[in-house]
Amino acid sequence: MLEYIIFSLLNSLVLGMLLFMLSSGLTLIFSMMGVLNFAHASFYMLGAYFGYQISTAIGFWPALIIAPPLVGLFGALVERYGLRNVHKYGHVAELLFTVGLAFIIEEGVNLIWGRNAVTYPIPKLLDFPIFTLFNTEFSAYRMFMLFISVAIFIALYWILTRTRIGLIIQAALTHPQMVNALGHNVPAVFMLVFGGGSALAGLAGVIGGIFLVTEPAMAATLGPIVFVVIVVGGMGSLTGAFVASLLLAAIQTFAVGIEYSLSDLLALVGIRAEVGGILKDLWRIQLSHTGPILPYLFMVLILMFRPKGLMGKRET
Amino acid sequence: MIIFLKKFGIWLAAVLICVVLPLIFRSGFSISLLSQMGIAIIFALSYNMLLGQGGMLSFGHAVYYGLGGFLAMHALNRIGAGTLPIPIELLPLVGGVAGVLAGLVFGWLSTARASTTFALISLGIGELIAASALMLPSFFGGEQGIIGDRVVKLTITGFRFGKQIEVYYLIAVWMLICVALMYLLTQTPLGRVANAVRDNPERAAFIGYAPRTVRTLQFTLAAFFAGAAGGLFAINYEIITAETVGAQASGSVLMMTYIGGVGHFFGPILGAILITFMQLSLAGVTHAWLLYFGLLFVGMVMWAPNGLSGIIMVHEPVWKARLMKRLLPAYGLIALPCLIMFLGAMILIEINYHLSLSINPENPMHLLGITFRAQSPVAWGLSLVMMVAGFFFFRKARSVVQERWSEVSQTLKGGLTR
Amino acid sequence: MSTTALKLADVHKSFGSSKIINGVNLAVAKGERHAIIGPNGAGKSTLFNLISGFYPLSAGYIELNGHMISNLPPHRINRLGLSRSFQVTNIFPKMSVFENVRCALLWPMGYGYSFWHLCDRLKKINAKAEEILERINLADRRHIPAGLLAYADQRALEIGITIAGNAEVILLDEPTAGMSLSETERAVELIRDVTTGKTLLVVEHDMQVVFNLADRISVLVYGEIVATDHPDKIRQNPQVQEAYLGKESA
Amino acid sequence: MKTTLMRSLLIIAFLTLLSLPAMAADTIKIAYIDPLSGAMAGVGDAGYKHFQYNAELLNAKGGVLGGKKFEIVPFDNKTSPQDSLIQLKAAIDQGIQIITQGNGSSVAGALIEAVNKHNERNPDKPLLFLNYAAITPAFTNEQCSFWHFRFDAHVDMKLAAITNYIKSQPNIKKVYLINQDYVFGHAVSDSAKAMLKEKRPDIEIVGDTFTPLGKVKDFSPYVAQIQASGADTVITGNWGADMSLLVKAGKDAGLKVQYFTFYGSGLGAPKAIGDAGVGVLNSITEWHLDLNQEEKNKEDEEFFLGYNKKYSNNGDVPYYYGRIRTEMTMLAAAIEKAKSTDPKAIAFALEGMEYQTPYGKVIMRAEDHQLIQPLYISTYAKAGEGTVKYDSENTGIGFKTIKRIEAADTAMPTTCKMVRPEKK
Repeated sequence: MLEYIIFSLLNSLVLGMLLFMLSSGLTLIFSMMGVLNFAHASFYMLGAYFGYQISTAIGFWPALIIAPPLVGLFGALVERYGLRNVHKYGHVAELLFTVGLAFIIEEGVNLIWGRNAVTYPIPKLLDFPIFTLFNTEFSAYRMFMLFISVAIFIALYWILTRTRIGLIIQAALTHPQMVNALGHNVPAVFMLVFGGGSALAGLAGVIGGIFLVTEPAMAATLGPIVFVVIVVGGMGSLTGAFVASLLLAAIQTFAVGIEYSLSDLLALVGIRAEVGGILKDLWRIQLSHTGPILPYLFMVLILMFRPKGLMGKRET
Repeated sequence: MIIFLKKFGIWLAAVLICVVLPLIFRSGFSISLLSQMGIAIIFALSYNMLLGQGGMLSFGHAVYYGLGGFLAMHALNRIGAGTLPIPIELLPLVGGVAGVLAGLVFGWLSTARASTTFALISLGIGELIAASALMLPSFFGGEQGIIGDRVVKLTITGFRFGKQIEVYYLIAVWMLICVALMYLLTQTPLGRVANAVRDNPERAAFIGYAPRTVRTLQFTLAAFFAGAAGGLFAINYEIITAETVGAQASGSVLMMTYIGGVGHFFGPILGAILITFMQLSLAGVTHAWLLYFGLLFVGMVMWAPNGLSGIIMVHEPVWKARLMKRLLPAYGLIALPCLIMFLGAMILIEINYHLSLSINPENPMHLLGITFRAQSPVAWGLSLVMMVAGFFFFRKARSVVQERWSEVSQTLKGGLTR
Repeated sequence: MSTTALKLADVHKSFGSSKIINGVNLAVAKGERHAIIGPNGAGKSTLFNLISGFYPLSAGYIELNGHMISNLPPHRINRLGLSRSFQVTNIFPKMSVFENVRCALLWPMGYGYSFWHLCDRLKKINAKAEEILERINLADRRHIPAGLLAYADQRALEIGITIAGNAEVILLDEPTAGMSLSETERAVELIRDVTTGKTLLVVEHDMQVVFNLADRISVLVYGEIVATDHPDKIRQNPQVQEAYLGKESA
Repeated sequence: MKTTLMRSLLIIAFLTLLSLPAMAADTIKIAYIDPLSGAMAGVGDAGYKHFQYNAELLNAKGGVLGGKKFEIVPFDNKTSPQDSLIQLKAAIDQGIQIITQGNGSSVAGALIEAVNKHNERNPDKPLLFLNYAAITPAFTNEQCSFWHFRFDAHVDMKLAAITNYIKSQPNIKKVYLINQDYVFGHAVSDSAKAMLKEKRPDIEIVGDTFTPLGKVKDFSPYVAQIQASGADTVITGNWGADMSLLVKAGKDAGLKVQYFTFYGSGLGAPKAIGDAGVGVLNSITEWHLDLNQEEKNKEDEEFFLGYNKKYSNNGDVPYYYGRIRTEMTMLAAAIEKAKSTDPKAIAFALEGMEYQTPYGKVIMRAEDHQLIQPLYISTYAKAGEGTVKYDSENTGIGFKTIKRIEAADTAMPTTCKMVRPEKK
């Protein structure tokens, strides 16, 4: 049991930090520009495919350095030549633009890399178990992921609190009009944030593509969960995104282990109902099956009852 | 007579078109396509009750469509078994009732705010329903869905609905009824106040309306029509699966509505016809249809945010002022580079699809009656040159069009003040 | 209390730790035209938002014609006979001018959330809307989307929407802000015309307008009312001159 | 703004022009209704090429009935039942009477119903449905149809084969079941439990978990559970990412179990799983690409290489569906036997037909139209050693048979009550 808890904690940390890398960019983009970027997970996918392509050519380590800026550049171009033109039609149009973009990126990935998963293996240098506790191994690659994401977290924190551009971004998070009034070049800041957020997503892709599967559906599976993270964490709050990432990862990880269903619960209080039809299905569902859909439930409830999120300052 | 025609002419024309179309396009495929278009028109218009008229961007409208379809399918099976005395022609109402019930509950829960909050809640509810559809097989039938047989004894018209053409006419009648009802709804106090809430919910509260109640009612009514469309779906296909409540169906209706244009009542009708056609016909022609579809959508968002109907309606005053002849030459001028640019892009896309999905990339490919090798540098070069040159002349031509437009609008304004 | 249309008793409002409204007492009699003046940041708009139910009160209560309205949602307060305009123009921009006015008539004239009546058949409402359009001089532009009107016309339309429902108590938030001199004159005329027989509470910066329009004036400074009196008396009140008018007249 | 409208109109105009179908008199058209665009296009495309290749080989030998050639006509159904029904209409419009499909039991179920209804309503122009991969047992049990023939072993047959193998392995003691939370996954779980209980009552089922379909990103929590349960064997019906992620997470955690799966040996799985599957991932199929080496079947090797050369995109998507060859050659044989291309005649000819494949005799059981064929359990192995000559999807990984299950041993009883039309 102890073994299970320790490894579940570690695993939820790894997944949580990966989610944070994705959601930090998204929450910055959303709170500054008001754009709910549906293509964010597509940038993550592009990161994975770029990483795969570069690492088959010249190796994983160069890919780790080159791929994220490439994705960031792509993101900046999208902002400059796409999103900015749509801005004048309002938020709905911007949102739909990103929906369409996600669509095109997925089809483009299908076209270039094929419909099936690609072989994107763990780099040789990291392909060993770093420690074994009880009977379970913890792979060096997971440790590496943890290391990278913590480094990114620290770097992000430093940039946002210690640099000039960081302070402008922070100001823009809470008072978007203020920044404009202060005479800063807001479009440039937007492009920077969009590109930076995309680059972060790209980095998450480069390392996440190995950890998970690099396939055209990877954006669609991860996309909605990132929204859940920023909603639960609260719009515009990086700390919120951080907490929510870890929280959601932990929920998903630990719910797996709880094999109780509604009927078990009822049996606990002495009710043993013989039911049929749809009730029987409901009765049968164990908490462990619901792990990955719990976040959506969580999101809907938060939006209904606490639209600020856990740590947000503004309503969505 | 003339007044009557002016008022109801468009409806008469619609009826006429619905009657005549299957007589012209007689193949089984065309009639299936037309049937699906009818269903899609109801669905898209009901979606526009949210997005266009109520300002609610939903990512989960298929929930009501699908639930309507499932309930209708269960009802159909009961009708077939003789335990439910409802004539099959009224089955869409069963779907509608399912839509209303679900819409009332989920509508109330999600309409406290519009905009992004609403959009995200609808996304979440959509995901939840789609996920539970697979987890609750006794209602949703699991992966295989629920099947039924529409040939039942209980009918009021005497048709057996074994033939697709009979089903088509049933769908057409329901489609016309629903379109008329939805049109009339826009003319009612609720319809108008929904517009007011869309434009300015704070202000709407100070003319006596609770924005949430308005949204919930509008949402519920939209869910009714979505459910009715789902009911027709059940009759038409005699099978309904969990995918009808899923994200893809929700996304598809969003695209139909947006491409058609949310600003005018008839916009979603155009969108539903076009997108259904693309989904069902284009897919048989090119593997790349999804990409064309995505490009079309993004193109519309970027350059024609009011959709097809917006493009058409912009010309209404010009047409009335008999100024079209001034615009047409400029349009002709811009059409050519567009055509070239599009051809270039199409060649490039088709080459790539040929390389990735054809039987054998080495085989020559056929495009527009020309046969060539996909690897040929000529084809690549040509397509690139066409795209670049097309873009270049497109920009030139665009300024001509803009010039003409400003001339025409000057004249129009002059006409107004005179 | 039948002569008091609107009564505020010890109303408080604070956002976090900052107290914006600090114990306001005010009684506006039926048929009175009452103005609230005060320097920027005194809390005038906040006070309006409290009365109209936009914000919940922190303490105190508000009565409208003897009904307790504190902490009711805006639409309920509106239905009890209070209507307001906004400082920033607040109309329905995509709808036509006529539609803007007609929508404001639907609830008061009893059509509620009806989806079984057709608006074009509601002859009474349409006639009333036409009448209001005539009064606010927008009849000739009735089919234009409201968002495309000139600024002064949008303000006029907003007043039209505000009075359309025949509410007894009208709140106007800086109705002439941003207007030229001649436009202001016309607006004052319009306001005087449409609020005849009604209770009016107005926030206004333009002192000319205030003294022209108001029967009584309250001065709000730092969330407190320092004086309430007839315009002439307010002009002379030393406290007021010091707090507010002093700067202006200087 | 205008440009977009134009562009869309042009797209339609041009692409409609491109779609003029060619009609040839002496061909037997087979409608291939499977996904050819979107996420599942890779799988559908591979199947299409398989059919195309087999049709070509048959045509090269002179076709059937003295020169009639086969033509495969693809229809894109996007794995959607309703799209499939519309595509079916399109196929009927083209006069096609034989259809084949495999991806998605929902689609197959819809098609069986649609074919039944069509044949009932149009008895003079019936349709024949050859199913090559939809393996819900119901299709040859309670839902069986005279017009439907299945060339793949269904879920219970495959599970019976797996459990038979487990029966012969005394060192397997603790089995963990992990499946996707939908009808198919539950069917796998239920059948596996019942069969294990019957065949090896001493085996302990240490876990029976369901994962949401296609929603899990990190399987390590599940792996931790499997680890904690002490299982030595995992039976899973998971496919796609749900299988690859499971195996990869297991490798990451050093989980030492044997996996038994249905879809491990092709269609992208080798690529996604890679080395993580070597020696642990076992799949049950009727064919795999190193079988020709193991059984020293030169003819099959040539068959495999012929496909590879022409259709596999340089080995990226190698031959996978052994049963498509069986389907096509049996169809040809049935047409010869019936001396007719009439679907009803073909159906009667197919019923009970025995046929010699490169790896043994198969029989199309008359009572339920289920093909009974030998099955193989094979495991991931590094290519280049022993009989593992060819690798899958350029991964350097091939397959090694660990057990061949004879056709007769895979047969399961059926509840089908076949309703046949009158044989004229």
